[in-house]
Amino acid sequence: MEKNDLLKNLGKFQSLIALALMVILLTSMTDRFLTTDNMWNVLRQISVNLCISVGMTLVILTAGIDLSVGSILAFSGAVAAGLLKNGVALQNANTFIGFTAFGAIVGALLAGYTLGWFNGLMVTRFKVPAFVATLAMLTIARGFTMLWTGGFPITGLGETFAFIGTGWFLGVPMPVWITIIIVFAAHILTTKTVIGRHIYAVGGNETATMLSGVNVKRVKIFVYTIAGVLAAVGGILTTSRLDSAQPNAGLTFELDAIAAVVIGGTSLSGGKGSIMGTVQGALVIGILNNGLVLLNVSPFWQQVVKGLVILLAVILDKLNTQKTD
Amino acid sequence: MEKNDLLKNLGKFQSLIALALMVILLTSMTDRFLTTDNMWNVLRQISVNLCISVGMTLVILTAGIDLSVGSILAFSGAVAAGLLKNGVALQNANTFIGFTAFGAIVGALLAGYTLGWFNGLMVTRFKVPAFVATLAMLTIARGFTMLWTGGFPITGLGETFAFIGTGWFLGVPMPVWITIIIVFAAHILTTKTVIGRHIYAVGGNETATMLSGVNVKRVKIFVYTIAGVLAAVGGILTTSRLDSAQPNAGLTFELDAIAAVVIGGTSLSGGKGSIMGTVQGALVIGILNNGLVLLNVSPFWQQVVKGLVILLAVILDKLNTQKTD
Amino acid sequence: CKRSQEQPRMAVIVSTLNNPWFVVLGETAAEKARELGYEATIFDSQNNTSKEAEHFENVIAAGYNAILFNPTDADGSISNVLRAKKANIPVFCMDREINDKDAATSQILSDSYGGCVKIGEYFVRNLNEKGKYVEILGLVGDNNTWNRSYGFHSVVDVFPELEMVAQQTADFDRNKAMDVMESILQANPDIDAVFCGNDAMAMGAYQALLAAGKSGSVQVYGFDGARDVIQSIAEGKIMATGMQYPKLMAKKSAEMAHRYLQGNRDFDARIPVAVDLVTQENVEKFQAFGKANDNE
Amino acid sequence: MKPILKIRNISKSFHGIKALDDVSMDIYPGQVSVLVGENGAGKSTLMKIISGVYTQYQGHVIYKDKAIDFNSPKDAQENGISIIHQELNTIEGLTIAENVFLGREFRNKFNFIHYRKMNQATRNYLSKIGLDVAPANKVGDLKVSEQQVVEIAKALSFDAGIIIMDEPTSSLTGSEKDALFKIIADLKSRGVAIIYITHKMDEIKHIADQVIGLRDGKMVGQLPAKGLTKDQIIRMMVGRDLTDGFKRSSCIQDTEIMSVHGITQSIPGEKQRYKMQDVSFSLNKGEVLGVFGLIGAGRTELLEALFGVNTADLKGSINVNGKPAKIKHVKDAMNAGMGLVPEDRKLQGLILEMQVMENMSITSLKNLSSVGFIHKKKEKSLAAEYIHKLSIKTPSAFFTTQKLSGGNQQKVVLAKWLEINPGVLLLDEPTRGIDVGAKFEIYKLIDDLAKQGMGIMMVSSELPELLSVADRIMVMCEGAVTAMFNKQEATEEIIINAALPKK
Ligand SMILES: Nc1ncnc2c1ncn2[C@@H]1O[C@H](COP(=O)(O)OP(=O)(O)OP(=O)(O)O)[C@@H](O)[C@H]1O
Ligand SMILES: Nc1ncnc2c1ncn2[C@@H]1O[C@H](COP(=O)(O)OP(=O)(O)OP(=O)(O)O)[C@@H](O)[C@H]1O
Ligand SMILES: [Mg+2]
Ligand SMILES: [Mg+2]
Repeated sequence: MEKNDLLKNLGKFQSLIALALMVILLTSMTDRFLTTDNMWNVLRQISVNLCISVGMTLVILTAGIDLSVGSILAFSGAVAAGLLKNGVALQNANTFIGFTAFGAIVGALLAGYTLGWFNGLMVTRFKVPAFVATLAMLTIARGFTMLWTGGFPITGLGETFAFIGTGWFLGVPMPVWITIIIVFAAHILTTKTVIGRHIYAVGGNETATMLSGVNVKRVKIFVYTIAGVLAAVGGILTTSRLDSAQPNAGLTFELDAIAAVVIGGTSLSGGKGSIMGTVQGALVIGILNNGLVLLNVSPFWQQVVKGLVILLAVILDKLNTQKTD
Repeated sequence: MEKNDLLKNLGKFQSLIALALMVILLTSMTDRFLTTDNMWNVLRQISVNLCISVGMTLVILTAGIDLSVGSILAFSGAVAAGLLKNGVALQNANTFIGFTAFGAIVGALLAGYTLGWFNGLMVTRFKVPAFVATLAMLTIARGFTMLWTGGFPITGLGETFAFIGTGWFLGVPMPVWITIIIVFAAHILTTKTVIGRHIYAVGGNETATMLSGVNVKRVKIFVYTIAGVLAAVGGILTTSRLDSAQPNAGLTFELDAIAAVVIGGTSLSGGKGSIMGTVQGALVIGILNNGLVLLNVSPFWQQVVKGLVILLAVILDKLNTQKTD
Repeated sequence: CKRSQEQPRMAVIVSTLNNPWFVVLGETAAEKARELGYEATIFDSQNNTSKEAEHFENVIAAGYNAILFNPTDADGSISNVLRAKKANIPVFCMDREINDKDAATSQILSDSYGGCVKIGEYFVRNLNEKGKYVEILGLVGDNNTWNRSYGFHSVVDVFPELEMVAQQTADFDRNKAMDVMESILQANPDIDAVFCGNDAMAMGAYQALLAAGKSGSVQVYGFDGARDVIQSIAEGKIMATGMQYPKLMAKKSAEMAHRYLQGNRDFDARIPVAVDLVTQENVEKFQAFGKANDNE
Repeated sequence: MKPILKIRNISKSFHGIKALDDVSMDIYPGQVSVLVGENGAGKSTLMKIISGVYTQYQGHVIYKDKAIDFNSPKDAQENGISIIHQELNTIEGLTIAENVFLGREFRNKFNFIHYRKMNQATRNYLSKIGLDVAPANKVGDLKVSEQQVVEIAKALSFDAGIIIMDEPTSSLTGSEKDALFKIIADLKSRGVAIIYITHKMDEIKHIADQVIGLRDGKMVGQLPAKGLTKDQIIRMMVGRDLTDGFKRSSCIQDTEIMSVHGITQSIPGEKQRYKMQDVSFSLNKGEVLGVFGLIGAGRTELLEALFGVNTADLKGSINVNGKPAKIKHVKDAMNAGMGLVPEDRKLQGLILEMQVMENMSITSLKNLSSVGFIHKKKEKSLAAEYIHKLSIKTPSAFFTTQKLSGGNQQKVVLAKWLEINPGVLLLDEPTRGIDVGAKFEIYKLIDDLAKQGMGIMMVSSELPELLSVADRIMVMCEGAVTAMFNKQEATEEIIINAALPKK
């Protein structure tokens, strides 16, 4: 039974053909591609996008969208760096609170949590279309980042904090560990838990879900909050990897994340898709970026090729699912 | 009868409250806001966004989306500038074709037409989700722009061409004339013509429309093509105004355009909305940008304020329509 | 591996290709490298430090021999350079510095701050130490924006009668600068000068002034040394700009990398390249992105 | 006997329009209370109040002697009131078991969903209704009728004291219907109160213990079913008498309007299995050809193929007006002189957010426009003409179609096809979900059209309706035509016999 499920899931994998084609092509074109080093490379590089894309998948499964993830990433990263480097000075109380790496991380996650929750609140309580609510948050959180950093990067964050983004553990890079854990947790969440089912239900038919006594608003607030928290994880990873919080971090990351989700076969109209699909989508994008560099494609052509490959991946996928349908 | 229609339309205007509030606030805060000069200013500044937003409205009315408008704008602008400045040298035939301003404009419009049509083709014939198809085009057209310009601006385009973006005619700036004509034409198109009715029908219920003998694919290709052409108009205006085609022109313009459409009350799920609503949406954004600069709000705070105002505009609108419903 | 049989390779990692100045920097570096017998590839970091980090990883994985590097950020890029160093790949910084003395093999730097000090001095002189002016900043999250702004203000702020009536951003973009300038002119019709953080914005501001019929009465200052600004200075439209030498820096760093790969290890950690003030008086000595006599 | 549920003076309005006006009634345990009334009478609205969907209303609901004030559907469920809504409320992406237990999933000790237990429980409910499908199947893979059965299973799974069924049989097959009635009998015997909404006479006769009538949001009576005549029930529903049964006399002309030869279409990807197999028939002017079959027999597929909706791998030939018609798209069918009133008026027939007028004119915009511009005046007068002709109840031609009652919506769909004056009209379940009064009007309309010489093909799952309206009845089973009866020789028995699969 369990094994069967796994096989069925494999069969459902959306962009597997595109992925396989790309790997075969690249391996035959350069011997630099299929090396252990380069594989870690690709995985490390997609880790941030994948963190965000997991949150995005949940949001899109409820038929929503989150354009603010890039800005939330920047803000949370800046919060972590700022707390770690400068602490918080309460001028009235004349006290100063210093932060450990752990404290700073908690602070960043809380920042992501709060902004994500605010997105959810706008979408549910105030019925602002998700596109607009999160577009507004895209600007607001970017503004917060600028205000918090004064427009300057915050750097020099110390060894402990750097370990998260650059360290290795049991032969695997830390960001890859973290992403694996997140992907695994999200996979369990979507396939085995009640809230996971409710996420699909809301996206599949909101009215019917509401009529079944599910608290639709709670589900929606949940996914936007998680998306915020995962954007914060992405922010922490980025900041740690660069040993620096960049005020301009995460620009246009939302498009990459949405692309990963959609290439992975999750429908923008909600209710259909999977975390594992998104993993493949992120891999397609990551391998594409890596491969174009390895093959020495000129940066201007890279954009054209990237667009065409994305189109192709989706068209291949359509042809494939049409046949098996 | 006709007058009645107009009144009813006025009543339907979505963001009128937000607009009125903003005008009142700004007028009371600075006497520089409500001057003739500044009004022309605002209108001239929104003209490009409005051109694009009109095309975006048509696409969104069919329940689609077009993320590629900014890139198409850049490419068409570059095409116009390149043709005008350098002509086309056919090396094999050993001939050189020079272009007049008119020829260059036609070339740019053709470029927008072709890319827009390609978007439509992907969406209809290959059933690629609009989001993905136009996201791919966003990258592809940007790549084309870079390839065409080599990454350098093309400048020095001459008086005739500059007139389109900077000239005045009968006391009204040329870009405003052009935008007025486009808005008017699109308003007529959506309210009085057969294809306009079909656009709403496709967005309202695609199956029912198809079963009524409407060629749904043709309608969709039409809107994406028009969106491409209008993006090209935006590109021509921008290029002419700056006397220069910038390879990075139009970055993130798609978000501004979608914001204008949505603030103007057009539903992202299609079938509901109006060109006049979009005009208001563009005005909200334009006046906001203008007001923040007039008040010399710090760039850091501008983003936060902009996001909050957009949220507020949409929430106000919701409250308003709930009451009148 | 058996790379040694093949042509040696240099990577040119540039902060952005969305700005012609950097295109010149990147392409000149690549050309020079090719001239010296290397295979050369340009990487576009899109002003994004994490993108840049990816490029470094890929470049290291692909086994390049040297990196000619234009960093996105003085601090944020350090970790990337250190990674290359660990992999024994020499890195030569061009134009922008990184705040670490030992990470890069050498840094050939354009002195933005110093250049803007010169502009500030010229600015003060031209305005006779008094008047109203506007500053248009680049990207607020970019440290070049602030280097330039601070250099300028370090001089100008000394004069109390020079009043900055507006300070706005235009993201180094010509179109945004034009829009912003148009609106600023509404609020402040009586300004005397505009200082812009780069030449694209200077052209945008000029375009707005031209449309408002104020191009004769308001002085425009830019920074970079781009083609149309040099030409505009010659035509008397723009007052001055700071000439940075992207071609010079690019060639120098390629040559240094070449020497390094031939076994030379004797490099200065920092090689500053002064920014020259280009004014209507001396403009004939300059061309786009370099000196007039600098023909390769 | 003591009522289990007392409804007292309930009123409810939508945007100022009263949907319910001072309604009171009593519901008893162990009884089936059938609620009847025209489309838009307020039946569903009342049920939504009882089941916690609408929380804003005037009046009281007293359940087991306690005034209740539900805040959500969940509240109602937990208090023992469950409902099968009129619209399908299944979620296609979830499995059957997940649908049945949505919102109250079983959990195992890790707090994960206990699929084994949930599937087991679901299997029990399904087998009760005689649906033999694995509970782990996706609901989206089921036929509509099976999805309806899932909804019934879900309602049963609450072990509720009151079960509300809002037109549960509108898409059920004969055997599924029988199973449902058996379950209802069983529930009655266990003291469960059932509120049952239907427009179908035979069902009322079959299961009702009491009949409650609603009209325009007001009560018109609450009577025991025993001794109630059909006429009385109809009067309760529509407020006037309808002559018993609909009778029409043949007006078939001699000229053939359409003939179909050897229509065959294989299921995509499977060359050996067919949606339709060698379907041939002819249709004369003025003739009404009824098409009967069990659900899934391929009737909709046939109409859609004739109409150019799905023509991939389609073989066979179609002649209209004596000329061979090459139909690849809907437009071709329209040009050949055909019109199709589809099965699901909300999903396929109407653009609900558009005006009545706009829905009516969408097929004929070409004639209503010059150089692409719509003549609003012509459009409006044409709409007014058909609103009058078909006596559509709408405040104006500009009214949003969504807000019309089902019967009137169906008339709008009819109008849009009549406007192009087709020679052949294809009707797919034209009276589904429509009240008796409106049904009669549609029958009359069909009769009128036939008299004008139109050829009509009418698919229906209701045999009595076909027997009274059709001139001939074609029976389909598994994509093939199994029999063709003239009106005179047709009886319910032989038709059903022909419709049943032979294995
Ligand atoms: N959500 C709503 N908003 C506005 N009006 C509504 C809404 N729901 C129902 N109505 C109106 O309330 C009235 C009663 O509708 P209801 O659905 O209860 O009728 P019904 O008796 O169930 O009809 P049917 O037999 O067609 O199912 C109708 O006029 C309908 O248009
Ligand atoms: N696209 C498809 N692919 C495969 N099988 C299909 C497809 N569409 C329909 N079928 C099957 O073909 C058969 C005929 O379906 P159809 O909808 O025509 O039946 P029907 O007699 O009209 O029943 P109903 O009353 O439910 O409309 C059904 O068994 C259905 O499941
Ligand atoms: Mg009802
Ligand atoms: Mg059918």
